[in-house]
Amino acid sequence: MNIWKYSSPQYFYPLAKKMATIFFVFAAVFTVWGLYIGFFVAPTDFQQGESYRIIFIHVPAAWMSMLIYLIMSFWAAIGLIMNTRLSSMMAHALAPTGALMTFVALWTGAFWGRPTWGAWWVWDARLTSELILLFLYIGYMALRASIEDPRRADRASAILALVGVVNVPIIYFSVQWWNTLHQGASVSLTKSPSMATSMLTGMLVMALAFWMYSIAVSLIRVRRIIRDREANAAWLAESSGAQ
Amino acid sequence: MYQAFIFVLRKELLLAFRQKTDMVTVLFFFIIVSSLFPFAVGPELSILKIIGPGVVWVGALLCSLLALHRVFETDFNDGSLEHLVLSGEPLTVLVIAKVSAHWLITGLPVVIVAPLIGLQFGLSVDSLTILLITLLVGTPVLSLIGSIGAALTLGVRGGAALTSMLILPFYVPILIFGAGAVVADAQGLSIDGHFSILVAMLCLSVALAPLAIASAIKIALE
Amino acid sequence: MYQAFIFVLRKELLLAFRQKTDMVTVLFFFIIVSSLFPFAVGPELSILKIIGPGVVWVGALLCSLLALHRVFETDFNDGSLEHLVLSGEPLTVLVIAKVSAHWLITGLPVVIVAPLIGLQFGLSVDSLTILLITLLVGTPVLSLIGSIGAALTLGVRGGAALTSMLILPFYVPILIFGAGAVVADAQGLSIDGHFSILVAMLCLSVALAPLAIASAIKIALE
Amino acid sequence: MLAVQNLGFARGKNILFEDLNFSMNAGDAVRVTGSNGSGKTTLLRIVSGLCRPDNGAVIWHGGLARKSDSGFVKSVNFIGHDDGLKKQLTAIENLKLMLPLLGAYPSDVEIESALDAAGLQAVKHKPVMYMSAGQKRRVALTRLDFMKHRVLWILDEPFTSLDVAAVSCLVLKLRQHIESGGFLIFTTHQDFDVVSEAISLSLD
Amino acid sequence: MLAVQNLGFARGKNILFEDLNFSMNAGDAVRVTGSNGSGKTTLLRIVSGLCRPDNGAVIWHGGLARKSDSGFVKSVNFIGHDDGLKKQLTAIENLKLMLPLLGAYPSDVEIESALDAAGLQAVKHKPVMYMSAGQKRRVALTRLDFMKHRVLWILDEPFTSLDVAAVSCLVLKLRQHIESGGFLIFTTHQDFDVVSEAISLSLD
Ligand code: HEM
Ligand SMILES: Nc1ncnc2c1ncn2[C@@H]1O[C@H](COP(=O)(O)OP(=O)(O)OP(=O)(O)O)[C@@H](O)[C@H]1O
Ligand SMILES: Nc1ncnc2c1ncn2[C@@H]1O[C@H](COP(=O)(O)OP(=O)(O)OP(=O)(O)O)[C@@H](O)[C@H]1O
Ligand SMILES: [Mg+2]
Ligand SMILES: [Mg+2]
Repeated sequence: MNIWKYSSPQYFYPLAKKMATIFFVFAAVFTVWGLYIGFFVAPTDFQQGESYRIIFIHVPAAWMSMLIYLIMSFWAAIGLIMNTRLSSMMAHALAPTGALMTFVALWTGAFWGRPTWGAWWVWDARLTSELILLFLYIGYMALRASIEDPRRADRASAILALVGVVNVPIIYFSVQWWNTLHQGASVSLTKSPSMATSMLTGMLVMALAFWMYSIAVSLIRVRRIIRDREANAAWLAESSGAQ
Repeated sequence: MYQAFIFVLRKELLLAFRQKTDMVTVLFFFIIVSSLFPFAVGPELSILKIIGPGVVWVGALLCSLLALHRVFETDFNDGSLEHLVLSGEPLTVLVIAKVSAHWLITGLPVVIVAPLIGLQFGLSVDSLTILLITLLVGTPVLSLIGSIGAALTLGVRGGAALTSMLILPFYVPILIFGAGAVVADAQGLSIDGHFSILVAMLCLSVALAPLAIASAIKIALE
Repeated sequence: MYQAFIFVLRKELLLAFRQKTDMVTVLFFFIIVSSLFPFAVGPELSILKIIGPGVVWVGALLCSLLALHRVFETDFNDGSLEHLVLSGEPLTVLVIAKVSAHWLITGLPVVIVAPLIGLQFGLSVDSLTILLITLLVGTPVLSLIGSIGAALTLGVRGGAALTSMLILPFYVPILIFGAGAVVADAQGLSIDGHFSILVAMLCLSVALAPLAIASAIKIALE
Repeated sequence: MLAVQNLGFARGKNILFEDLNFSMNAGDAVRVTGSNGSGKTTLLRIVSGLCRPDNGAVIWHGGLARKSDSGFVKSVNFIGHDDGLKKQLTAIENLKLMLPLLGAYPSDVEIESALDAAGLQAVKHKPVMYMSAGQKRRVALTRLDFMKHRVLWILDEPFTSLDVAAVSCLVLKLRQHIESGGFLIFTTHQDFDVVSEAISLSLD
Repeated sequence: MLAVQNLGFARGKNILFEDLNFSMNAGDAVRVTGSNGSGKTTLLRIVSGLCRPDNGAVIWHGGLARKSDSGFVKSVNFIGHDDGLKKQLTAIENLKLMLPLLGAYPSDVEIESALDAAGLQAVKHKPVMYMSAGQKRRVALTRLDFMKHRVLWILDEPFTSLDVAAVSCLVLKLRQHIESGGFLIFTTHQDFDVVSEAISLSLD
């Protein structure tokens, strides 16, 4: 079997449907498991009390927001350079999920900041750069939406996405580069984790759940985009006729 | 190549000179925006001193933004952008010429006038010097990044508002470090960090923005 | 006549909507511009409170200004201004429709969102109310006076710079009285003076601006 | 019933025309000819009332055309070099929002069928900016179908960008307009046999 | 030496052309014909390298035209619907600042005499925005006098707005270009006898 054939929308379209279903199931399982650990297994924090449990949403969402941006830019770049339609569609499909994740990270962060810092919002480097990330996602989608020709939209928005990549390391390293209110990295590959194992497990499981959800939703969205853009392709008429 | 650069720059400057509105309006706007605050805030020097650098920087940013749509839009509409692409000269060089013209028209005048405005806000000579230097380093970055946005939105329905929506996220860090340097210095902190970041942004955008702009233009013409 | 008004207004709004320079985008722009100041000035609420009204007003002005060139310029270039003049309907009425559209697109959204922005700057409920009212009275004046400038700069040859310089000073009093009212109130002073001046400006410009604009357009087309 | 009397106009030192006289009745066509820059467009804009002449006057049904009670403005249908289309709007939207101002209130169906007749079925729902030069011109000219009530048609190079089919279609429309008692003033550099009995007015 | 191979291009669902093939040698002229919206402008833009085709390629002297070492871009002289003139600048300034980019460095005297020859003595010092439609087009076409070194002329409806004198003057220029071994691709809806032996390429 030649796996490259799946880089053509025609073969990817049916595959995406099967994969999306699988990932949705995984997402549901991990969410239940993660939330169970988060709310019933993990101990109460001695400093912050119960409010810290926001971490189980906040951190995975924040991770995903950056990661999705990187993946989106990757696909956009591939689409720009190699002129492959499917990659651009992937980038297109990822943007709304990325924006959602960013929004969730901001929102839960603000929600968390109220009890811990005493303010919903401070102009701190990490918070600011994360907000900029949201604007980048919105800008990406707005640019796409205002260009009629999808191929032009692919290329123009790819450039925007690539220009915006500089923001991601800024978000990630902002806590190291500047003295900020925000917490530094507590999960790292080199150092042993500084938090309770159950907390860590919960966070990681939730992160997996977010992964699965993002993949599943993006696949669904890719299918819709394929359907819109390849509307006149013969194979689509056949496959929808067969279903 | 060098010749092509000179010719594009000359054409842009001649055009701007003919269409005096642009230059004068930009400068006028800058002066008005920054003079508004002493009115709104009252004459208390202690407060003016604090907001001064920020106001000057926001003014500079808005000037850059306001004139952005001129950089490529008219060229796009009247067909001369096609000439640039088809001239056979490296498009990045021509793009740099156009962006330089934008900076000379919107950035340089602001840099020159800024110390005067700063005086209005009671900034010290030290602060003024730092303000001047950060503006000198920062405004070209504004022109470069802004031009990316302008090129990306060519022929797109969104217009000026979409352009600003795309580039303002990138403008914010420049603003923060530019204005921040002056404030930090006034508080006796070291500004090496601010400054090196500004310079890094300048280098990065000088190196990458022309490429991004050139590809955006080619895409717009397709 | 009334029908003509409605059709022009509808066309303008549809266009704005198509061009996505619709309310949402203008709003976005306004929000970002006014969020720039906290970046530039720093997060201290005591200072933000003082500059808040000025910032909101500058934002409102910018939104108005950014969209000004769209009021007549595209119509002039694509020949539809000629249709308006030759329609046989009173040109002042059509002009009022166009200016109303400009206000609905750039002024009204700003007025609606301004209180939220004001909250960011820690303004009190009293201040917010006054801010809202001054904006409600002041932004139509911005649209009307700005449109005079836009119409005058349509056909004029060398003196384009001169005309824009004539218009910008009219914006300044509006800004000063608009933002000043909020500050004065916060300091416990009476704002009747500010307010009556704003209302007077509104009445005057509603009465005179359409005439001025209509004649400016006719001159531009000759 | 349209008379132009002693018309004179100069652009700076360049006198475009002096003491220009002509008159036309219902059913007449006037073709203005002249080399590039001879003042055809300017003359058409003066007659339609967009420009004021330096000397002379345009007389409509015995009265001065520029008087507001002459009813002249509401009789003019002017299409110039620029077609007055909004590039973000579709052909349908453009017509729907432009025609009422000119006193025509066609239904959507009428507009669509007029566009179909102009050969624009495929693109009538596209924003005008994505149309070819000739398609744009066709959209602008579709307006003529609804301008029976404005009898004085003033068309500045209407045939520009049109292909052969569209040209003959337009010629037909113009002939019909004249036969039904309309007035027509137009310019063109090409030699179409628009109206054989058209009065020729040379500005050279 | 210019060959177009299996060119295909679609605007959305509208397939403009598929498997288009033609080739031309030095001294050849190709006239692209077709109704409004058939894709003439698009084809010209693809050949000149402004647009990327969906399929197929443009071959120049045996190599891919879009490769940067093919020297193709420096051989193209494209004049489209829009003339690329800056309306605030005079005719002279426009040419003086545009030509060097295209590899021609004429002196002021040469530019002025070329403009005079195009019948623009009276207006050459005026900003282009105060010119008539035909005068603008003449200014844009004056460029051709300095484009001997760019052998592939791609002209999209060059005759638009020109009066009879200007048309025959342009026809002459085009013939000369071909006779001196140039390439010419053009479109026009009018039937001028530009080059009798022009290869006709229909897109309908
Ligand atoms: C709107 C406000 C906030 C934003 C935009 C935000 C943003 C982020 C981002 C982008 C990350 C991931 C960075 C990384 O992996 O290193 C993150 C992680 C984290 N955030 Fe926030 N945050 C906000 C508020 C808060 C608050 C109030 C707290 C708690 C006091 C908090 C605690 C954490 C923790 C513990 C992590 C995990 C760090 C790690 O383990 O690497 N955040 N946040
Ligand atoms: N930017 C664009 N986006 C989408 N569609 C376009 C665009 N430009 C042109 N088209 C469509 O492509 C088709 C071909 O356009 P093109 O301009 O090539 O036609 P043409 O043959 O030059 O016509 P004309 O004789 O009117 O100049 C038209 O149907 C048009 O609607
Ligand atoms: N706005 C203006 N200001 C100054 N001069 C102008 C203006 N418009 C036109 N002219 C000049 O007036 C003269 C006549 O222009 P007009 O547009 O009427 O010519 P035309 O006969 O329509 O030419 P064409 O055949 O090229 O369309 C030209 O010489 C032109 O330079
Ligand atoms: Mg003319
Ligand atoms: Mg064409």
